[in-house]
This record gives sequence, C-alpha cells and structure tokens, in this order.
Amino acid sequence: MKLYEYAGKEIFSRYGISVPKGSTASSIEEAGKIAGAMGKSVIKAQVLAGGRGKTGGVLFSNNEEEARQAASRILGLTIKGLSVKKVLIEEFKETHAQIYLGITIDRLVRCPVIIASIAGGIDIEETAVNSPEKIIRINIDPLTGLHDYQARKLAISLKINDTKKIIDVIKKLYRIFVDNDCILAEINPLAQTDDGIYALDAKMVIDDNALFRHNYRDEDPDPLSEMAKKNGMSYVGLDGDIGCIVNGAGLAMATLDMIKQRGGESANFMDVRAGANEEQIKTALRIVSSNKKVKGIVVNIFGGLTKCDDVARGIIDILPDMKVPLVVRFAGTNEELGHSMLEKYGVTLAGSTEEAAKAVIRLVNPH
Amino acid sequence: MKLYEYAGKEIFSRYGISVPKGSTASSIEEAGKIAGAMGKSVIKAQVLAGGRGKTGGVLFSNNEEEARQAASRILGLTIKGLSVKKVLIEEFKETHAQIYLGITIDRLVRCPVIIASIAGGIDIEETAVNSPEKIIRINIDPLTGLHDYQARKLAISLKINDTKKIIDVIKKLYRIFVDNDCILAEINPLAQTDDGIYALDAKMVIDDNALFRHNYRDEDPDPLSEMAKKNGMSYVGLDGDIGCIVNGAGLAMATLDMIKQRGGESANFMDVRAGANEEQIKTALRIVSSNKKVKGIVVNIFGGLTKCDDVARGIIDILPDMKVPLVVRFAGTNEELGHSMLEKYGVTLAGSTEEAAKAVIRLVNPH
Amino acid sequence: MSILINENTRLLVQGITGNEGSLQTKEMLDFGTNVVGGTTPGKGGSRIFGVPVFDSVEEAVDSVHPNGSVIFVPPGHASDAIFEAIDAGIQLIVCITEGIPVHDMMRICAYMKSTSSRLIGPNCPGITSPGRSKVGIMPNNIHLPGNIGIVSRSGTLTYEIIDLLTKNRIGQSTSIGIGGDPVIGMTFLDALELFEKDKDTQAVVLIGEIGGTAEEEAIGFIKHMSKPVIAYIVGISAPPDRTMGHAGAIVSMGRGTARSKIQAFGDAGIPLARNPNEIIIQINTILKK
Amino acid sequence: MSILINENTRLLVQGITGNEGSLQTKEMLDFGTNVVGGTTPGKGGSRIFGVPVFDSVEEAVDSVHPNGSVIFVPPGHASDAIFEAIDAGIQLIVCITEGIPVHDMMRICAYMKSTSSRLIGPNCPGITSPGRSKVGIMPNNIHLPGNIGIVSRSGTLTYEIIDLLTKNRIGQSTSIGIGGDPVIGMTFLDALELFEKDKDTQAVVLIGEIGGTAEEEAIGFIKHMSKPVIAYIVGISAPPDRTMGHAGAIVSMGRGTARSKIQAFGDAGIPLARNPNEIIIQINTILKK
Repeated sequence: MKLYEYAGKEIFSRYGISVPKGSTASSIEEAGKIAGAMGKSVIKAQVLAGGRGKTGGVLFSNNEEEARQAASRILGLTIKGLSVKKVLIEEFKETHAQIYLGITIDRLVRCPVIIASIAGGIDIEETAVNSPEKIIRINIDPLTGLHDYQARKLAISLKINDTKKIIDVIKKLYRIFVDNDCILAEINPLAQTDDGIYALDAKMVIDDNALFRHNYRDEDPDPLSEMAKKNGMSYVGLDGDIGCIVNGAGLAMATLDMIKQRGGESANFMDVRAGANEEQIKTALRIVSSNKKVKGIVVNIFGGLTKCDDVARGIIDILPDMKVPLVVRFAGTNEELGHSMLEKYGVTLAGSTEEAAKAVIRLVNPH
Repeated sequence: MKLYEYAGKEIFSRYGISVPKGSTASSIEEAGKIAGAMGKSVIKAQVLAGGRGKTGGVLFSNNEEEARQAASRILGLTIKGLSVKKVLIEEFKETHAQIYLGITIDRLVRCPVIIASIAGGIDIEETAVNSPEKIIRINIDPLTGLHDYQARKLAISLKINDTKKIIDVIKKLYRIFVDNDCILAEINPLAQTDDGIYALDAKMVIDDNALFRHNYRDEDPDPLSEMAKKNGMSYVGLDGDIGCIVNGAGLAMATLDMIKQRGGESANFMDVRAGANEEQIKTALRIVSSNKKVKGIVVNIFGGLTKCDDVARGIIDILPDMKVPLVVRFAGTNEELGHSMLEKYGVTLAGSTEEAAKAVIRLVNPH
Repeated sequence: MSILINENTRLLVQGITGNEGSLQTKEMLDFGTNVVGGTTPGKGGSRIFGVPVFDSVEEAVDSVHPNGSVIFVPPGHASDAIFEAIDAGIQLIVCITEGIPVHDMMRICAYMKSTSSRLIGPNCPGITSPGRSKVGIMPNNIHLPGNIGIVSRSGTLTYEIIDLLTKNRIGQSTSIGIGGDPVIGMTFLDALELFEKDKDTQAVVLIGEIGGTAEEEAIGFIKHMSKPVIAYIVGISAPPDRTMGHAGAIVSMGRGTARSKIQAFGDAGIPLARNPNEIIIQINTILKK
Repeated sequence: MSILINENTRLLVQGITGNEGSLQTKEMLDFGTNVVGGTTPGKGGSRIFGVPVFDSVEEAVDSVHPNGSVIFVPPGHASDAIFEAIDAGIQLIVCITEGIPVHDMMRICAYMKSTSSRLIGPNCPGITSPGRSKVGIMPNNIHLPGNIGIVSRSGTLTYEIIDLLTKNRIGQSTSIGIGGDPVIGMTFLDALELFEKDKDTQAVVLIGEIGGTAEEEAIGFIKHMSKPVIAYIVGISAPPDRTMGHAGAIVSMGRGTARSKIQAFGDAGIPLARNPNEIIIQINTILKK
C-alpha cells in the first residue's frame, strides 16, 4: 500500500525527522487560507504517483491569491490516470544541498538496502545510470539492523557538513522502514537548509502482506480491486477491451502476453487464486464485466484441486447476466466434463491458452 | 542493579502482565490505612535480597489492626544484612497453581535462557536439583528473539489450562528482559487464580554496563560503593578487619584468597582498576579506611602503565591521615623506586602478594 | 535420480489439520509421498489419514524422524513455523503459504545462513519428482517420469507446462516451483546448480516472470552449464508499474522487466520460448540431437 | 610458533587516537608489533606515531590489509566497532574495552556464528607472544619467549603470574587474557584447543575465577590433552553473592563458585595451584620430567 506524501510526513515527524510546517486542503478556499497565513509556500498535489513536478503538480505561491490560483490548477489535474483530490501546503524552504535517501529491499541479497546520494532530486535515476559513483548503497543485515558505522559511512560519503544530523535521519528512516513493514521509505530530497535538515518529500510503500499487523487505511481504494481483494482475488485495471479471468498470476500473465502477441489488448489482470470455484467465478465475472470498456471475456482455468466442472457451473449460472461474449479454456481436473457442460450455452471453448487468446480477439474485433 | 519488587511490578504492569492491586508504605500508619481499605492483604518487606518469606518478611492481614502489627514487625527487620525501610501491601490472591518463570543469561551458550516450571515457589532450586524433569529450559537466539513456537512449548509443558495466557506472559516477560537490558527477569510465583494469571512477585536485575542507556535510579545506594564507582573503582564491603586495595579484580581476589588461606579476614574487596595513580590511590585509601572495622590495610599493585612511584607518592601524601598500619607490595613498572620511596615512612613493604598477606595479618592480629 | 526429494523423503506436514493442510496431505499420500507425520499445536496425539499428529516439530522429529517438511500454516504464523522447522534441524523446508510479510522472510533468510537447512518458497507450489515423491500442491495427474527439469516462479503456469510436456510424452525428472514472492529461499541459480549435477536431468525449462533480477542472475551459470536450458518469461504485457520512488529502480538498474530479461537471455544465447508450445518444439529439437 | 598472533600479524587499532588507544599503540610499537593502521571516524588521513589513521575499518582494509584488530573504543560504541571489524572481514578481533552491555555481546556472538572471525574479549588484556607480537595491553617488560601457554580471565593477576614465570626463567609461547565478562568470544576451551595443536607449547597455565562454568566446561578436553594443564582458580574468599532470583542458580546447577571449580578440577585429576608460587613449583616438576 502506498502512503500519500502528507501521511508519510506525519510518520516522519513522529519519529523525529524534521518536515516543513504544513497542512492539507481539499478545496481552493481552504488552500488559500492555509497558504495565506504562511507567506512563501509550496503547494503539492497529493497523488499516489511519481513525476508530479514534471506534470504541474507542484507550484509555489507568495500570498493567498497566488495560492488559490495554484490550488485551482492542481486540484483539476489528472496525473498518470489519477485525479488530484487533495493538496499539501507547506512553508517554502531555501535549500543548500539536496540529498537522496531511500531504503528498499534488495531481493537478490534478501535484505534492506539503503541508498544515498548527494545528487538528490528528480533526476536521481539518471544519476544512478550515468554517474553511479555518486550513488552509495549499503546492505543491512535484517537481524542485527543498521549499525552506526554504516550510517556514518553513508553520511560521510555525502561530503557535506551536518554529518551528525544526517546520521540521525538515516537511523530514524531505518527505524521507520522496519517498524512499518515498508518495502520503500524514501526522502527525495532530504534538504540542507539554513535551519537544519528537512525531508521535503516522503514516499512510503507498505508491504500488503504485513497490513494485518498495522493500522493503515487505504484512503483512496479502487472499487474493483477492493471487491476482488475482499473475495481473495487480485484485480488490476488495464486499458484494453478484453476481460481476463485466470487462476494463478503466472498463467494470467502468460494469457495477457498471448493476447498481446496476437494483437489484442487486455482490459484487466485478474488472478482468482485458490478461489476458482462456483461462487468465486461468478463474482470474478461480475467484477470484470462491470468495466464498460470490456467487449469480450476470456476465462482460463488450470484445474488442480479446482474442478473445471465447478467453474462451469458458476459460468452457466451467471451467463444470462453477461452482455459480452465469453471464451473459456479449461485444463486439468475434469476439463472435458467442464467443456461439455458449456457446449450447449454458446460459450466459445478453447483447447489451449493460445487458442483462447485467438478466439477472444476474433470475437472482440470481428473485422 | 537490582530492582525492588514494587519497581519490577510497575514495569510488569506497563507491559501488560497482571499484578495484584497494591501500594508501598514506609510507616506503620500508612501501611495500616492502605491494608485497611483492602480486606485480606499481604504485606511484604521491600529489600534487595531473597528468602524474605523464611525470615518473616512476608505477613498476611485481614484488617487495619493486623496490618499495623505486621508492618511494625517487618519494618523492624534486617534481612541478610539489609534493613527494611519499605513494605508493599497487596490484595491477597487465592492461587490454584504456582508457576516459576525466569529469564537469565546462559553464559555458556551466550544467549538468553527462559526457565519455567509448574513447581513454582520458594523451593524451586531444590526442584531443579531433585526433579530436573519438572524444569524446562529454552535458549533464545538473541538476534531473532523469542519465537511463538518456543513460548508455546514452555506453556504447554506446564500442563495447566490457560496456555494462551501463559504464552502471553512469557512473550511479555521476554520483551521486558530485552528492552530493559536485564540479566534477570523472574516471576516466582506466577499464579493461576480465579480471575486470571498474576505475577505475585517480581525480580529484575539490570546489567550495570547498560545503565547508561536507561533511566534507573539506585534508590538505596551503599555510600562507599557509590564513592568508589564515581571514581572509576569497584568496592564491595565484607565482614573482616583487613582493608584491601588492589589493581585488577583477579589480583584482588587472589589477594583476598591469600589472606583467607593465612587465617585473616578481609574487610572489603577493592579494585582500583586503571585508576591506580596518585590521586586515585588517595581516594581509595580514604574509602577503605572510613570503615571503622578496618585494623590494617594492604595495598597490592602490579604496575604496567601504572607506575609504582606514582602510587607511592599518593600513599606518602595521605599517610598522615591514616590511623591504621599499611602494608604495600609493588610489582612491575618502577617497583623498586616505589618501595624505596616508602622505606623512610614506616610502611611495611612486601616482596609478593603472599608476603603482603602474611605481613598484614601479623599487624592486625599481633598476638 | 531426482533433485531435493525422492523415495527416501520422509515428510512432515506443518499445519496438517487445517483445511488446505489436510486436503493436500490426502493428495500427497495418494501420489505416494511418504508422509510420516504432521503438526498442529494442541492436536498432538491424534491421527489424520493414519498420519500421527504432534504438537511441535521437535516432538515429530523425535518420534518419526522426518527429513523434509511442508508448511500449510496461515501467513501470520508461517514464519514462526519456518523457524520451528529450521531449529528442529529439518533439512528441506517447503513453504506453500502465501502472504508472509517480506520483512519476516528477510529475517528468516539471514538466520538460515548459519544453518544447513534449505528453504523452498514461500508462496510456491512445491516440488514433484514423478514416480518418487511430491512435496507440495501440484496436481497429481499431470506428471510423467523423465529427464526434463523444471524450475519456475509460477503455480498454474507451471502445471500447464508440465501437463503439456506430459501430453507430448516428455517426462520430468523434478519440477520445482520456487515461489513468486520478492524474498524467497531457493533461487533459480540454486535449482540450476542441482539440476546440472543430477545425472537423470538432460535439459531444464526455466519459467520466469517480471520483477526482481533472479532470472538475470542465473545467466552466468547457465552459460557454463553442460545441459541446455530453455527459458520462458511471462509478463511482457504487464503495464509499467506506477511504483513511486526511485530506490527500486536504482537497485534493479533497468533490469527486472520481462523485456529486459528476454533481452538478457537472448544476448547470452539462451534459447527462449515465446509460449508453451515453443517449449515443446525446443525440447524436441534438443532431444533429437 | 605461537597461537593467534605472530610476526605476520598486521594489526589495526580501532580507536587509535583516543587516550588509551594512542598510549597502547605506542607500547605495542615499542614491543615490536606490526601496527599497520588505525581508525577514528573523522580523523582519516592523519598519522599517529607514523601509523596511518582511517575513517573506517573498510578503508583501512583496502589500504593496509590488516589481519587482526584491537579495539579501544568506549563501551557505548565498542559493539559497533566489533561489528565493523567482523563485516570488514578481520579474522582476529581483540576487544580491550570494559563495560560493554551483555545484551550487545550476546547479539555479537550470535552474529559471529555465520562468519569466520574470531573474537577475544571484551574486557580483556589481549594476547602476547613474546618476541613476536603483542595485541593488547599487557606490560611490555614482563615476558620471556618459551614454551608455556597461559590463558586467563584476569588482567593484573595474569601479569603477576607471567612476571613470576619470567623471573623464574620459565618462558611463554603465548599469553592470552580472554576477559572477565559474562559473555565473551574465545573461551578456555577454544584457547586450550589451539595450545594443544601448537608445537611450541609444552604445558598450559589456566587462571580461572568465580562465576560462570567456562572452567568446568574445559575439563573434558583437558583430560584428553597430550599436554599438562595447571589450574589456578581465585575467588575462594568471595562472599556468597546476595543475588536475588533462582534462574542463575538453576542455570549453573551448583557450579560456578571457586570451591566447586576447584573440586571439579581436583576430581578430574588436573593439577591445581593454590597460589602463584605453586604454579612455578608445578611447572618445574613438569619440565623436569
């Protein structure tokens, strides 16, 4: 789960990392009042996507009027498909140096990795590619945690004064990373200013698998993904017109790949997981078909403990409600029984994932 | 540092381990009032030594009058050389089962060890010797901490119901042990009562080396030990009449052993550590000689970086204030210079630890 | 021969009385796996399908001497079950459970460095050695004994490919699902090293997917293997993740997408299949040589 | 030969610019120890007694390739210094610092299990191999090269005995102070195993004291050693500790006092000295054989 910048900054603040004074607003009116009381301020779109600066989601203001204008512009934006509903208004900070500081998981070494660079800011990824010597990485043993000598090495490598304060921020960010089951905790930029070291941005992503032991609340859930999650399934919306229902993430990706290779575009990724039984498949079909862009649906089930005839029963039950054609491919346990049950209902049957992909594309693009 | 029972119970309570309702009193008056409001209660000497029950330090009362009598008896006691200045008055709890639960350090395996037994109470050490099968021990990896399966194994081994509550107490006690840098955290007995699992006693010993990162305050310091500690030295009072000042704990023990082997009794253990210089030796002599029982003092210094002539200078300086005879033995750096400096002052000089022991015994017991 | 498991595997099932644990124990027994015991705290002393149930792994080890364990414990308790198996000295631990927090897995992997246990998974379908033993949840009836090794991060996609191989009368030495989580025990590289040493494995099918660089890390070894490896990598149609933050990008340095993986394998001259059918074609070409 | 250190020891001093660090570095240089570098964060680039100072152990390892390290860092930072040395791959780490919290030491010892580093101490005087190298704080002028190994938990008491040996013209192969803290790296047993293998050591003096059972744990090995071991155990006059609680008593099971240790060594037929002079008498008896 991704946290909004302002939520991340609340956590930073609780752990003693300095952030600029600020608060959020959902209306132009409110934004104007907050910024008016501040003098020079920065108004930032609160949206769960990167690259806000480059898309006009971060503006500056000197007074209430400018703030209202900025807020009105930002609150109307859609950034990477997400509409902006809230802005964060903060005191403007003059910076001397902008540091990049991030902690994530090194999957290969199977441990947290802290990354720091004096070349903080929006171009950090380019720096990583073009000037790798400006990026320092330290792997942390998850059992012993961050050692002082490691925090010191990172801080010294940045070659600015304030080493002690930077060490302090590194140690606190690592605490935040561990305490909150983060898969990402990032400050970019961590700014050196006249009155100290400030986190000017906050990016935190929490491990979904660990949400059960925390109190985070998804403030902006996608309704279809939520419904899928509640039913033990996984749904991600895409831009195409072919709905997909598959059991298993790998097989689902393989199915989407096959559709793409044959010239089709999928409307979603959906893994029904272990829930490929009668009731679940009905729920899955309801979710996928509620997307108005969907012109046809492919169901691809590999039966193990899942029995294909159970799935067929679910499909038959919901078929009267379906407005778009269905292609079904069963394999594994009772695949033949499942296929034969569906024959009389006008559902297109496929013998392989590849055939299923071809069939659904034909149905969706009849020309 | 040892914590009093009531202080330990405050910590238990903060971590969610149930303790009986209660409070402390320093006077008979106060104790009577607290107990009077309680009905049946137990009045316990607050003293940093074991075996209170067997020495009359724990009494029961049914009303204010009985409580006053009990408190008056306990507040007059001296238990293992320590006078009782405070009592803890608690609600009496009827118990169904008394469990022993303790965590300490297994020096050999270099890790915390949790010990549990259904045979809790004052005879637990005898149980450990006579019925070792009633004692279960589990070593904990200090990096991963206590695992649920280990807490479960301990709890199940006690063979009483309430397994879940016992698991909970074990996990909390381990948290306490780690968070507070304990070398001992012990509940004896942990009682099964009608209304739950209660810690009826609390014993906590904090690692002196870790006090710098905690906020414990020694409520009842020994003045001589405190003065020594402040000067980087270590002092323990004993029952004999020969004062001892040695650099190094091992050499100090060897000196005390030698005195005992020759029929003498030491008045103290004192390790002046690295502080065996002019000023420190004066402080050490002041501390040791302030014990009225001391009839003679032996100073045994092995010089390395410590120079024996520096030590001699300190001795000469304070000699006029000394009321008891001194035996000095120097070895190592500038030993001859040190000895020769002392010759004209009537200080007895010894060529070895053994000679020093013999000489001081002769001086103290001239018959 | 097979790798990791064989007819001498004495299996313990952790969480044997749970829904999935009992269902899958039945399936494994049907397959012929020697399930010697199971654990469920509080149910020690009972039996399920004739298999004795114990309160703890330690008790099971003392009584029935398992040399492998498979874990069906819910995610909140699964990492504890892994630690319990490691501490009891179980050498092969297969964790089926999906949804274990990644921080727990990092701690487990760090702890395992000082032990000799080997972990497969979590969030994996386990291991099948046709005709010998099955430890996990792969469907029973899709396998055929033979000489192709399979190692995969997926579940049903793996079954689909095993099924396809079997239908084409291409048998498998061992099929391993290493799991789809970001932090897992056995990697592609570990599995390939075992297949390389296994005299009954003639060629290996590697089924990879987007995310991480485990596939790329195996390339160096594959280039020096005496046995051919055919790679099939899915996720080419996955949208670029809206991941916030740069740390992940810095760590992966442009690797980790299906496209970059396919590129890397191609550059190394490792045969790639674009779909399951191409795997069959490639294997047939190899077997004919 | 000696054990642990010799003329090939290339020593790093962690905390080299501190009071004790610099004083003892001077002493070690005077002894003839090959001190190749030191560390003090923030003082990298400077020199002390001609020895280069680095900001971190890693930098020192890259520049001057030490194979051993001695730590003079204050107790609040010493455990971090030990981790730093381990992680930089230093094989022999001698920690002089007194006052490290025991919980820190337990974590360090657990961590070391997955590494090949060896730790001596903390709260110890270090190691001296007369004529070859000194790593630690033993006085320079008390040693004599020879064939007696010394292993001790004490500081000055050890110096006293080394001095006595030297004055009686009995030389030492290596003298080791393993430290007096409850949780330490190298134990009596570890040291005895090394002395047993060292062809230049003819006999070993073991100096023990009250507390713990490290002396008792070595008895089994001593009984099977080809070399004689003479034990001297102090603390017989120490008062019974007013320790509260039973856990310690249960763990030690009646062992751990000077009396119980002496009893155990006596029962095992290991020669015991009651005072330093008796050590000399015993050694002379052995050497005459």
